[in-house]
Amino acid sequence: MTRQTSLLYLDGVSVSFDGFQALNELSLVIAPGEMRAIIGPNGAGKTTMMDVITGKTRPDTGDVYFDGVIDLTGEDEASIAELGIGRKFQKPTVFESHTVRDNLDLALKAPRGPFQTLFHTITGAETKQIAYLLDLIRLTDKQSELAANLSHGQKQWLEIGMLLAQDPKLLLVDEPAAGMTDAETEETAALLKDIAEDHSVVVVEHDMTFIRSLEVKVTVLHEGSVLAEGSLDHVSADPRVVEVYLGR
Amino acid sequence: MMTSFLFRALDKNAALFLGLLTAIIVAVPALNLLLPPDHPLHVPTYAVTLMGKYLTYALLALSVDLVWGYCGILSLGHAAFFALGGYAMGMYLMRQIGTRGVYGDPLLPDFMVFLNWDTLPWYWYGFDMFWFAALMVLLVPGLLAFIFGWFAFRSRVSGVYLSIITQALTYALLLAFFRNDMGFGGNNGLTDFKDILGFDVQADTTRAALFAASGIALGLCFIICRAITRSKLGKVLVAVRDAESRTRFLGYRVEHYKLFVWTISAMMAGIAGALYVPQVGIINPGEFAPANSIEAVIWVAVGGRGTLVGAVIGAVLVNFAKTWFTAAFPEFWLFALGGLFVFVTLFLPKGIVGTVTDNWAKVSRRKHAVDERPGDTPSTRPAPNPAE
Amino acid sequence: MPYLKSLLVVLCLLILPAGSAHAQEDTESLRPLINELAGGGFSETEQQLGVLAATGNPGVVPALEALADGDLYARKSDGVVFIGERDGRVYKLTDPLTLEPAGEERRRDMKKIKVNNGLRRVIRTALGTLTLMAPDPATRLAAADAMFKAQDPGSIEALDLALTQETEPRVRRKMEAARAAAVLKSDKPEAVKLGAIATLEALGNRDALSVLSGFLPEAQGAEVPATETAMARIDKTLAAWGAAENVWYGISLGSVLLLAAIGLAITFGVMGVINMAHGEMVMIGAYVTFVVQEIIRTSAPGLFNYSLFMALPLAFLTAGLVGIAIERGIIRFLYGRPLETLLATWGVSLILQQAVRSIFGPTNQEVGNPDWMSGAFELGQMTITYNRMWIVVFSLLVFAGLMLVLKKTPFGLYTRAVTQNRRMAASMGIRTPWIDALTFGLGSGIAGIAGVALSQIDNVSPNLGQGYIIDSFMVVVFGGVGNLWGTLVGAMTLGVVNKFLEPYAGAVLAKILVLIFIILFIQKRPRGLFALKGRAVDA
Amino acid sequence: MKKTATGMALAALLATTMLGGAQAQEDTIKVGILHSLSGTMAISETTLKDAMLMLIEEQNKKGGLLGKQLEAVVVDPASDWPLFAEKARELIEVNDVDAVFGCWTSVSRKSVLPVFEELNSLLFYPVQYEGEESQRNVFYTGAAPNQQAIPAVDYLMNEEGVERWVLAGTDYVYPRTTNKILEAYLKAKGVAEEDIMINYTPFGHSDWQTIVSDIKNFGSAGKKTAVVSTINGDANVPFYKELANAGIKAEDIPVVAFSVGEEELAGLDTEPLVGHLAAWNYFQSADADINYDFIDTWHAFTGDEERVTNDPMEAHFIGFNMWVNAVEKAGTTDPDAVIDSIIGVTVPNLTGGYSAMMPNHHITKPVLIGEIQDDGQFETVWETSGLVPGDAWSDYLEGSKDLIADWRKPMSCGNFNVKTGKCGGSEG
Repeated sequence: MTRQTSLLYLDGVSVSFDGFQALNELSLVIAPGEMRAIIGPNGAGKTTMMDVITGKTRPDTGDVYFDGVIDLTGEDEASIAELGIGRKFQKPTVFESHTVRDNLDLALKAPRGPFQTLFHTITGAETKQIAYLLDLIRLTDKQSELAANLSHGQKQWLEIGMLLAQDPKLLLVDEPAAGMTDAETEETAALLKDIAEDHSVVVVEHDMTFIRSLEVKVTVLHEGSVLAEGSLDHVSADPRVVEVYLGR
Repeated sequence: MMTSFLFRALDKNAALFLGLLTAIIVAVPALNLLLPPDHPLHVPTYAVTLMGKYLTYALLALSVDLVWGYCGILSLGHAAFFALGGYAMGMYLMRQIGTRGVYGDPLLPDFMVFLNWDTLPWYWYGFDMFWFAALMVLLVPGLLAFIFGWFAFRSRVSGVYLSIITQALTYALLLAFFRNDMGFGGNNGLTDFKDILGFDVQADTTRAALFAASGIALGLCFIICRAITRSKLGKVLVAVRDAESRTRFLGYRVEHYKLFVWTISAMMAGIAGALYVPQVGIINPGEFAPANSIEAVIWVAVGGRGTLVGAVIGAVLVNFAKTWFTAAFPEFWLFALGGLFVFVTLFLPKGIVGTVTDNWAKVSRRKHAVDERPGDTPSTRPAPNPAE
Repeated sequence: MPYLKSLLVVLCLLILPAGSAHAQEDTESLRPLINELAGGGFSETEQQLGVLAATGNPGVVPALEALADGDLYARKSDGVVFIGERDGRVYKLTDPLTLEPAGEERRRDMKKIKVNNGLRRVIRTALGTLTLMAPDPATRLAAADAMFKAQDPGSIEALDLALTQETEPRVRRKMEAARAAAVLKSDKPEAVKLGAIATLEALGNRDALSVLSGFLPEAQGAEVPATETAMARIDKTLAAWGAAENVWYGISLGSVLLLAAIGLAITFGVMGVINMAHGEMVMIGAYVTFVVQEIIRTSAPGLFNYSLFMALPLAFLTAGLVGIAIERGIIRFLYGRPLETLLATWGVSLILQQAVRSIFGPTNQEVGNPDWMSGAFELGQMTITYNRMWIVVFSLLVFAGLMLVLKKTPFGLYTRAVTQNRRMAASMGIRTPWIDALTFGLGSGIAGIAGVALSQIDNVSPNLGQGYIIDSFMVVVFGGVGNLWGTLVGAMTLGVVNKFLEPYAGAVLAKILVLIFIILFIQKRPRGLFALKGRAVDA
Repeated sequence: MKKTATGMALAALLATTMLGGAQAQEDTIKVGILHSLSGTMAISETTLKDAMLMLIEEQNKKGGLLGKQLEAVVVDPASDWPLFAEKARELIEVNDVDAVFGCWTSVSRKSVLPVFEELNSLLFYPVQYEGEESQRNVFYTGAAPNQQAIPAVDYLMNEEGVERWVLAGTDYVYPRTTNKILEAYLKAKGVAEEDIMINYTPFGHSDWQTIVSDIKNFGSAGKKTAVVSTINGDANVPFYKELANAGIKAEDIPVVAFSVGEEELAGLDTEPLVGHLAAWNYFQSADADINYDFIDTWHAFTGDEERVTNDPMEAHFIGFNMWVNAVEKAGTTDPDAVIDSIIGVTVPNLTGGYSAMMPNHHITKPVLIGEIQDDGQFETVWETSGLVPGDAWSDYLEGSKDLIADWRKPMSCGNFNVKTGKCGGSEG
């Protein structure tokens, strides 16, 4: 696939922190509409890769393109988010002193300038969208609760809901199943698959069962670069992957 | 749009506060001016001025609460904006003295004559006009805050680093204004004011009017703060306070939001300073002292961070305590004040208003056991995560 | 000053033959002359000094020394002169000639024989001449120095004589300089004066420059260009040394900042407590020094030179214990709420200030410099004061010691573990509350020993701490919170920058510029000089 | 509704304390003491509060005033200048005091001036200051520049033969003005521009290495050099410590200070400083019986044999006695009556002479030059032959040389311009 036709295009990206090579000539291409799982041991560079894509960390070298033509290395977090990349953190990060409803309200696609928000009044369409999302993430009866009072799993869901509220083209989801019960994990996988129908999704996860249930192409990262790529069965069979990650 | 914006500001609690404030604004000057001095309900001028001063402090506290309570920016330099507003007003008042200074110079303030200056420095021009001075009261602190904030927030200076450089800012201004070469009267500052808008600053009526003006300014700024914090922008601010990078990844330009409230807050502090100066009769570089900024933060903490009303109550309460202690136990008042701060931190972590409304909310929830309507209720907010 | 001249000559004659056996029997004859000292104004006293010297009797020396020290008194009732020593409301009297005790008198019944700088100069020169050939080289050096400052042509002979016997090169140089300085004031021929100019040029220091520039208006013929060249050369050397001096001043200021900040680097930098009471810990250290010195003064004055060594552990313990008390009593309830520690510690700082004010009073307390911290020595053309030098050394030792504790001891390991991940550390069996208390105690204790050092150069008053708190925070933040090396480099950088700005901008503007520099620097590096990088930072 | 309740309680509390204080007892005469007991100035001002308490106690022992006992009202303005104005107002309006003794810094005095003017009360200000002021309600019992600075410079010039001058001060109004006056004075005496070095430092400056080294350099020009120091309070200790360690001896470069008294020296080992000078109107060492008695009373009052006395204390001693005399003369504590009766009142000072209140509200004083001794005291080495009257308006400043002050009727003016024949800029 060429850069022009890709949705996300990383080529030769390297990042180092005080001598530690977090990403090493990483190259990765995501097609429009694709869902991709990324696995790798701790320190493989998964979060740093997300940081690079979302503008939090600038790569030392390498290209990052979105939608084929937009160079992400020159943009900051806010404009990247506005371009249509949503990100869910490893640790669920929601606005704890806002209600569930307000969390979604804040995430809704709407003008983001201070003066626009200052005079903003909520529209009917927005109310409907919020109701839809609340239903989707199964928090309708908790909508007036403070986000701080949600359970861990509910926070994960709320954060996914907020991601959807942004209506991004690409979702970066970092360990969505961490800390969930088995039942919740299953539901989350189902939800992600739903989402993947009209969004591109990149999922970073440790949980193999979870990855397997997604049934998507898997990329294995190791020491900041791609070690293997393909179906889960394919990469699991790769002896190098087994050695660094699965086997141990 | 504007009406709905303002209307949002007025819920029951805010209306209650504003009603009380209005009552005070009307009652105190009336009791001072209309009743004879020996009447038991007469409010002495001394008390009017004192309460006027408290109100300006309350406005300063309000401005601190707006940035700290809602946006998590801990400013240890807000006294700088307060003092700059004060200096702008002080310069106007100095120019009003005219030939009534001790040297009788029609143009130069006394301290300049006294140090053999022969021309008025350019930055003193225009301050003979009230509208210009009033504009400067807003612009000087506003502009300084804007420039400072523009750089600091863009560079993502945050947490204690920001707090410390705000302290550096006010400290640098303190030293600068102490310099006699700056042309602001050095350590002696600006004093000996005669009149404001043609009225004698010493007259009881002027004092009562200044008191009322402080009250009105406080009320208006309260409404503005309230409108801001209850708008979607206010929600974004709280979002920034609680999870700054999350907000960024949602597509909000955090630096613009911070800059917006920071500048507004600085202008409010400037107004407070401008009202403070004619009431206390002096402005001097001591107002820039970092300790003053810290005190303003303490008022907010005592009253309850992120509640607006709490900031006002905290400022009035702490300053009242200070007035009372310094007269009642001049030798030991610092023990009492220091003890108060420790006590509040340990036992009322949410401040007075936070604690009171918390308990109130608990009681009412037990009583009614119904959900509160959507919208932010400061009462049930968990202790905010500071330093973020 | 004709009297001075005769005095010098007489004293020289008196000392040089080393024979004054006949002196004792004449002492009593001096008494009326000494009593005459109580006559009146300074000019009368100076006149009487000349008369005393003219007797050629060494019996006057104790009286002269006492006069220079301001210890000579006349009894109001009969005008008899005694050496007096203050003891409460009375003076203990000593006979100025026999040096026998002579009872005591109420203070209001005695009149002090006044001495001023002019008289003191006369006496200094006189005593200098007396000791030019003393056995102790240090005394001879001081004597030569006095001669140099007196610039009296009458002293040339005495100096020549002393030079014939002097072997110590240090003293010789000084004597030669003194002779050259005196020559320039004399009516000696041009050639001799040119030689003197060369000697002074070789000396090349500020004193020489002073003598030469004083001579310049009187110089004649070839002396003029010679003096001018010599002055220009000295100026050049001094300018070069001036730069070195500036660096030293910067380091010295930096070491003070380091001392003030290093405790804060622990309590604030490592533990995250915005410790506004930090300055008061420094103050406590300074007051401990004061108390130790007071006790020594009253009970064991001989130990005064060791007072700081005794104060160090005590200051560490006192401030440390106060710190632990604050941590246990207040701060431990506030972990995770760093900004509220600001509020509480501000309250604590008010209380501590007022407590010290109530106990010790609001005024400055006297903390003396031990001998080894007084005075200065010359390094090339730089004057380095001992107290500044020891403070630089001390600050580096404290820094090194702290590094050692944090990096090489189990306590340091635990501290780092607790501050990095409290829960993990607790689950590994580290008693986190203990570590918290001890770490805070350590930071406070270090602030306490900083107070011992700062008491040597600054006021010991309840305001002491307030003077350092802002600077300390600046240093820690500039260096990068949580990084001790940052604190070291930050303190030194700010010190040197300040001192290089000061000559051009003045002290006030220099400080303002440094503050602006910090503000701008933080824009460039929002987490200080030695910021941690990586993804852990924002977590 | 707890919020309202709190608010009401607060308002009630506020009202009761303010009104409650207003009920003055008529059987005592109240004297206000307005000195900082905390903050940066407490270091100097606390002593003055104690001195005032002692004077009032002594007066009460003598039977009080007008048959009534005196009652001291102490407040703490906490080194906060606006608070000075507020506390002054509180003393006068709420506590009904008849006179106030207080303030130290110029700015605190400036801050309270309008209050005393408005409420027509009396302030006795005991500290040496920059002059250029004469206000109807204020009595300046400290030295004006001509009672301190100029005699000191004269002394150095005549007795020590000084030709080169360093004017070092803290950057605020008193040093600025004093140095302006001195500069004009020195130039009038023929001192060249390049022989004068002026240097300002911030408040509480503690690192004096550069400046001391500059002084050394300046002093090595072959001419006798002296330093005239208007360095303020706290900065002095580190300054003198640096001076001593750098080996600058009084015999070589003497330093004469106007703000260093016994109290400041108490924090120093004065052994290496012997011979440096100070100019005051009183030293604890003054040899007069009245002074020995005063010191004894002071020691007995404070219970501390080591407590020193100083010039501002003497100023309060003089000011208090003048007020007492004026009140007795007028037969009332009414401010207007006292303002009229106090002019010309002459009371003993502590140096064995008498001081008189002049029409310009300044007093006559002897000027003493003292040298620091190894016991932390000063030894008077020179004094003016007679008393020097305080000059409200300096003759050496452009703006003020034509001004005089005279509060006797009919002139009653603090800034009368002798050239225009008009009462300067004051109202009316």
